[in-house]
Amino acid sequence: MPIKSRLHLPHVPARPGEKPDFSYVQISPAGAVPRPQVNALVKDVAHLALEMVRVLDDNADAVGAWHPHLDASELQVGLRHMLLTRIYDERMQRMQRGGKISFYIRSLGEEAVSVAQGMALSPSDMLFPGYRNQGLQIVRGIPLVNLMCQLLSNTRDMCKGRQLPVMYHSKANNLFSISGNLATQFPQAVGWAMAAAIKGEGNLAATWIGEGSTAEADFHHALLFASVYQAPVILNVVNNQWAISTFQGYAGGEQRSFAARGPGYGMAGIRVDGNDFLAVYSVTQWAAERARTGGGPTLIELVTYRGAAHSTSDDPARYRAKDDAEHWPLGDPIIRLKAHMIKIGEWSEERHEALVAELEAQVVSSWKEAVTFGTLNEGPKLDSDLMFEDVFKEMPENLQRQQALMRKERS
Amino acid sequence: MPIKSRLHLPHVPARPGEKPDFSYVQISPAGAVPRPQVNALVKDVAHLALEMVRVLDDNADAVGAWHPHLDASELQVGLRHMLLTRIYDERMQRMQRGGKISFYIRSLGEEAVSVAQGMALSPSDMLFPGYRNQGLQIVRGIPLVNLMCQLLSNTRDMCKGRQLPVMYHSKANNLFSISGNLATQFPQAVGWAMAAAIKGEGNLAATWIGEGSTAEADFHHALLFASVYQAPVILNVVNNQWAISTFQGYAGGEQRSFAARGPGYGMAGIRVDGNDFLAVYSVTQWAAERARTGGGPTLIELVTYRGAAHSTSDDPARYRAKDDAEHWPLGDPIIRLKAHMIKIGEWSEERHEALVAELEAQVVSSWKEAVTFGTLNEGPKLDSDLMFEDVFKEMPENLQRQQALMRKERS
Amino acid sequence: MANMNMIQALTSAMDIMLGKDPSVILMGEDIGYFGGVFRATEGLQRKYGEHRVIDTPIAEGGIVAAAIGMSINGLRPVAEIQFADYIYPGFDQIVSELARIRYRTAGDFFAPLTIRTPCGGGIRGGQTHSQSPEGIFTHVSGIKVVMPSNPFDAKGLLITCIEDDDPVVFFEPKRLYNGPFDGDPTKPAVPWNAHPKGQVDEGYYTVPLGKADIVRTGSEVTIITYGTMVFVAAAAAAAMNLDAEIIDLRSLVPLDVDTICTSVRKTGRCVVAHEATRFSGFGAELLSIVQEECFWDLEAPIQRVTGWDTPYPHAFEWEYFPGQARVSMALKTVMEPA
Amino acid sequence: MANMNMIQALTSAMDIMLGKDPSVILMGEDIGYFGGVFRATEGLQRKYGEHRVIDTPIAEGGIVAAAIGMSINGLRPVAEIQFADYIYPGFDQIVSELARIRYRTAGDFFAPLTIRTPCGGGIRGGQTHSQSPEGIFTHVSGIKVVMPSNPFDAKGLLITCIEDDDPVVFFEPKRLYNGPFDGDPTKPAVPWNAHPKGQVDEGYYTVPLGKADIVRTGSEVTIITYGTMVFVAAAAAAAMNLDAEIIDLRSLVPLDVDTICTSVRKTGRCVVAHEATRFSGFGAELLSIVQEECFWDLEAPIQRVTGWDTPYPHAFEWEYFPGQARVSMALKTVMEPA
Ligand SMILES: Cc1ncc(C[n+]2csc(CCOP(=O)(O)OP(=O)(O)O)c2C)c(N)n1
Ligand SMILES: Cc1ncc(C[n+]2csc(CCOP(=O)(O)OP(=O)(O)O)c2C)c(N)n1
Ligand SMILES: [Mg+2]
Ligand SMILES: [Mg+2]
Repeated sequence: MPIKSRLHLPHVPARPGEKPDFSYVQISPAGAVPRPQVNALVKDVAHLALEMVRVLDDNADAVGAWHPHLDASELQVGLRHMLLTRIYDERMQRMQRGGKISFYIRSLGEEAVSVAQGMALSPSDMLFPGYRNQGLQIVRGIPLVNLMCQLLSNTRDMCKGRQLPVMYHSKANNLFSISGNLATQFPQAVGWAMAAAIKGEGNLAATWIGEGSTAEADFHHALLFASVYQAPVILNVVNNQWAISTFQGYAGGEQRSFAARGPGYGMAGIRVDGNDFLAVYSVTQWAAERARTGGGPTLIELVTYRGAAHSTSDDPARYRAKDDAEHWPLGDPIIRLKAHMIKIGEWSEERHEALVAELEAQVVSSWKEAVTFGTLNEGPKLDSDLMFEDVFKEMPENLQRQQALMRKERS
Repeated sequence: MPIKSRLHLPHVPARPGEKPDFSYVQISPAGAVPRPQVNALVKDVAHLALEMVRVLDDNADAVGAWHPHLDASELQVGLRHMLLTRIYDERMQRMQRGGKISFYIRSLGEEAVSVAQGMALSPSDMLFPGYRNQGLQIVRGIPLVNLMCQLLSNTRDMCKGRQLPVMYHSKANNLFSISGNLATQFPQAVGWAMAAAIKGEGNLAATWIGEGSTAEADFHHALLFASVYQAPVILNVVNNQWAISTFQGYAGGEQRSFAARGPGYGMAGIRVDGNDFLAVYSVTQWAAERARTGGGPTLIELVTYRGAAHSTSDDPARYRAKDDAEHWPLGDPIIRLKAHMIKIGEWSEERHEALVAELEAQVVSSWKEAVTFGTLNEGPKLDSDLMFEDVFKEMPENLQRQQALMRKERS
Repeated sequence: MANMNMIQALTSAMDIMLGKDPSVILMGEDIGYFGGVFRATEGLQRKYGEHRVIDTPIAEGGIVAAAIGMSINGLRPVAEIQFADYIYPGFDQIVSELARIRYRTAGDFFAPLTIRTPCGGGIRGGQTHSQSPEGIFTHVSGIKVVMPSNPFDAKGLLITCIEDDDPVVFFEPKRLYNGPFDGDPTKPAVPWNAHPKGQVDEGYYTVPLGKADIVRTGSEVTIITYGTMVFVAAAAAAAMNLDAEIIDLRSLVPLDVDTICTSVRKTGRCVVAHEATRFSGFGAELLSIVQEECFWDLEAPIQRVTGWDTPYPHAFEWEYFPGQARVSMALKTVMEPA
Repeated sequence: MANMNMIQALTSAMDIMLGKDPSVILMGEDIGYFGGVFRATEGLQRKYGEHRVIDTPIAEGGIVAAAIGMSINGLRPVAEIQFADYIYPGFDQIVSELARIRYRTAGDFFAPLTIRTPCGGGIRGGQTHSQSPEGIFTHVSGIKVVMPSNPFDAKGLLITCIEDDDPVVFFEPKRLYNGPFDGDPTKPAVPWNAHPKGQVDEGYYTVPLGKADIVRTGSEVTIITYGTMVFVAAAAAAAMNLDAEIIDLRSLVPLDVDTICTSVRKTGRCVVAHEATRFSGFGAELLSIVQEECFWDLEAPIQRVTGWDTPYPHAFEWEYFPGQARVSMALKTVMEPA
């Protein structure tokens, strides 16, 4: 039955066997986008949602009004965090392949997002991360051993074995729990920010979501509540082009930028080169200052590329051009920052190599320590009695009875 | 406990006892907004979402590029439909006060929305109305008796007694069932339009929602799916300033127009004077042509004012300035169209009076007929066995058993 | 002590908690300036300001989500969902988030949020203003579920819920707002001031969760019920001159299994009654527990009295509602000698 | 006849219906080009085009709503929700709309939509990839609820559902996709090709809704179950040398009460087993019906075997899962002489 369908379907530029094609990515030259005052009116910053804020140019120079002029020490911390994130990712991926952990999600190529944004915020700001924001955990100084114990669901797992790997949290470090359900954290962050405002406190909330997840209702709830109450919140859309096998056009990215949703809801929207550490830092700083001074929420779209598979359960060769990543026009965030630091004389290949070696050793030794607390299949094990705790603050009678039953069943 | 909250709350211009204040309503002069080609790019029609399309000016002249140049006969039909809607509303409201029906919702002051839009669409277009779009039922020629029988939940009720009053539908006239749950029809209309496109058919879908209801997730789903698949659908936001007691600022109207959500999602958005019959007709015609020629969806914001209480269960004197309605700057849609028709010599006070009398008689006689099929408390009654039908296509065994039980219980 | 109807009792609970604890805030559609479509928050915005009694957009999902965020930032929000029929847009945030935050963070984060929502029929609301979806929430581990049947309990339970560190969905049988109701819509309405449970302490007091109320002690049959059906069941049993023990559960999660089982062991017969749809309703869980715990004491099969397995139709409200006739039929059946 | 695992059987059902009826379309997250995260739609977009096998945004609520709109415009959409754990964002459209459209329009409109979704645990998915929420949907009047336990039934039932004019939520126990599973994760996996129900007709055939399958006839006890637990229950009964009658419900709504009651009347003993959480789970309804209909035939209290009343924890998957030990305990209890 030949159907003459007139339904429009978003164009997917390159499927397996096709040539990578990133002509659809609209890129502004570095330094080209003006930087408005942080208290500018939404209507006067509309251009930020359609252009692309960039600081690092092709010559590894930092240019334009958005240049954040960070100290060399800050740049070095940023580079270190991004490298650690990447090395941690690679190692954990291998541990999953080796059967030590059940599941893992890498952030390859997107490290600048979490690291630069995490650094631009203050430690008392509350973060509501997604599952691909391990850089935030690293910036906030969570020991790798803690993260690894979560991956291992072992006796030191902060989640007591209840969550899938990568679903970290840290109350002490203001990192909210990651959810397996997409997008739910987005309006929760807004609520948190509303509470901060109600209490008259100066902290803000920041939250991250994948571009694919912006399709969920919670994205809308977040934008709406943030706009209505002018909540001190930064809403970040990490547009890494893919949502598992689904191209960003299927989330609405074909007709307009994700940043443009911001002005649609009456808030500032900024589109930024997500692989440009300096640009990401700078727009985040702008949004934070705006929020802190009563200017309300900002929606930031971070344009980047998911360099790896969606997760260890995925194989992207089934749905996108094999060498897609290599053609990504915005490059690699680590290489770009490194080149800039070398150019300004604050870094060298030697120091870089030494740092890589140091971080690799740190990851290896952390892993060695983490597994002493147990792995999925070996070593010390969490007490299964824990399964019945924390459903409620106090264990109700029916759960006590079920706990007893389980003990009987296992004896 | 003195709380120094920094939470922003939308400004509500006039509460009871305060002076009506409509300075927040941004109004463009009649004729001022240019009319782009129906196939213009979204980015080139962005201005339509922020200005206000108006045709009828203060002198009752029709001016500018959006003037639809309707035949006198069409104007007369429009006036008749609007008047009938209003007279029907008034009468049904009185019937509710008299205890004949349990509930009613009027559309006072918003008649141009349903009537002009209904007329600008073709009968094979599928409509997904809200509860305040009785004008669509009238334009589509549903006999008043049918509508009244629904209000009465009587033996001729098209819903067989299952729905609250005003939740009409007509399969034959392409009017989808009205839901008690806000906003649900919005993405359903998009799905309908997607199906039309898949089948290669030329019909479009149109749907209506209150500005307050745009806060629901389904509003977002509708815009997103419409944009991604460029569905042939017209999404209408009836901004009548109030959602029960809640001012439109609480739905996000303070920071930006509702029409602006359209471009945010990559579709055309048009803000129109909702009390200007000609302007409403014209933008709807534009959007319909756009959709039919493959230009995708349009979001139309119809700026109007809820002239009456939210429903017969409501008393607006509790939350808004008493004489608010009288100060509404966009006037009354019936009076404005009437004045224009008189000015162009196609109408007169005499004809108007005669028409009002005719329509009043029609409503009265329809009511007389409707009640012969039963009212809430008197006359023929629907068989309560019907309660168990249409849960499924065929009645399953447990419902058969329950039906038998109910018969026993009532005997 | 003062005469209060259920609305006034609920308002009093919120008033007291707003006064006592600066972290308590109220939010919901039309609850602020207007005082709520059922007037439950009447006067509270005037008294506590619009930053603590907050009007919201019409987005139940957003309300629940924002309230969760507030609750993990140290507030104790009380969110109103205008009708229980409209709670479903917030269902994902309730089930996937609210119920799970304590569990998935091993107690590091928790969300002390109370969701109030009017439920049940009997006010000509049709299928979208009459639902009783409590059973669904009882299946979701991590949520407490409460439904009072009178002003006294309503106030004490609501205060307990607001102070509770776990999330609660608090159902208010709207037909009982203004007076007890025995299921006969043709009788003149009875106000709460004629009823002992309409006598409400004006100050702070609590009613515990997980503790059922034995409304009437009796020896012949146990009627387990809650919400609207408490008075209907009592009236039906009285009309039949049955010495029924009537248990008003008040809280469904946690459930007072002891009180239930002690009673059924004594009477040997049991009827479970609720207004919600029968199939997979909360009655099924009650029946199951009684069967499991009291099987050898049962002298007859347990009977369920419920709404039918259809939506709540506007025209057939009283044919749908499980009134005295339906309760009587079940009581007759359960009393039949073996 | 061909060997098929459950995924292949489902793909075959959709393939046949796409070929047979131009109004059938598929939609869901990652189901098109990629063929679905569980590969259930593998190859179908290539075969039928991207206008009939449609990738969607990640918005379960939007998917259900759009599918409803399509279904009232003459299509028969089959929508995939990637995991049952993610069906809740679509809950409002399912409960308030999909389930009600036929009823509220007196049959003038109806929505022949099938929602497929993988459910259940046993694949280390943790609390957000393991849920069995079927019980919740059985409480919603107007929705059919189906859960097959093997390839043969899966295909026949799915075809029936697609052709059905009522909406269906079709749960697929993902642990059974590749083979039957007796509850012991330490044993090597068994593929479907060794099982008679892995023999699947390649053409069109249907399996009726509302008709349970007696997997094994027996005289000592009736085990009522569905989904994953069919094989676990069978293994446990076999290990105990019990002559159990095992009923695989296949469809929960409509429910085959006759087959259930005939069996319990014969055996006098009954165990109900499902993977979902116990409290207010579908087991409660099954237990209630058996108690109501077969009370005088029961020689022991009916027992429920279920998941615990907690979320499904990643580290304690097998302590949570109701395996053979839990079934055996219940069988022992139910077989105790009075
Ligand atoms: C509510 C919900 N629906 C579906 C899924 C399954 N799922 C997990 S990740 C994913 C893709 C998300 O893509 P995106 O938001 O772009 O984030 P990215 O993975 O690219 O970082 C999907 C569909 C889920 N976890 N939750
Ligand atoms: C999901 C849902 N939430 C809440 C309600 C209760 N309610 C009915 S009408 C209404 C106000 C809607 O306002 P708006 O969308 O502006 O439409 P208007 O009444 O002004 O035409 C509310 C809150 C509902 N019917 N459905
Ligand atoms: Mg992505
Ligand atoms: Mg309105």
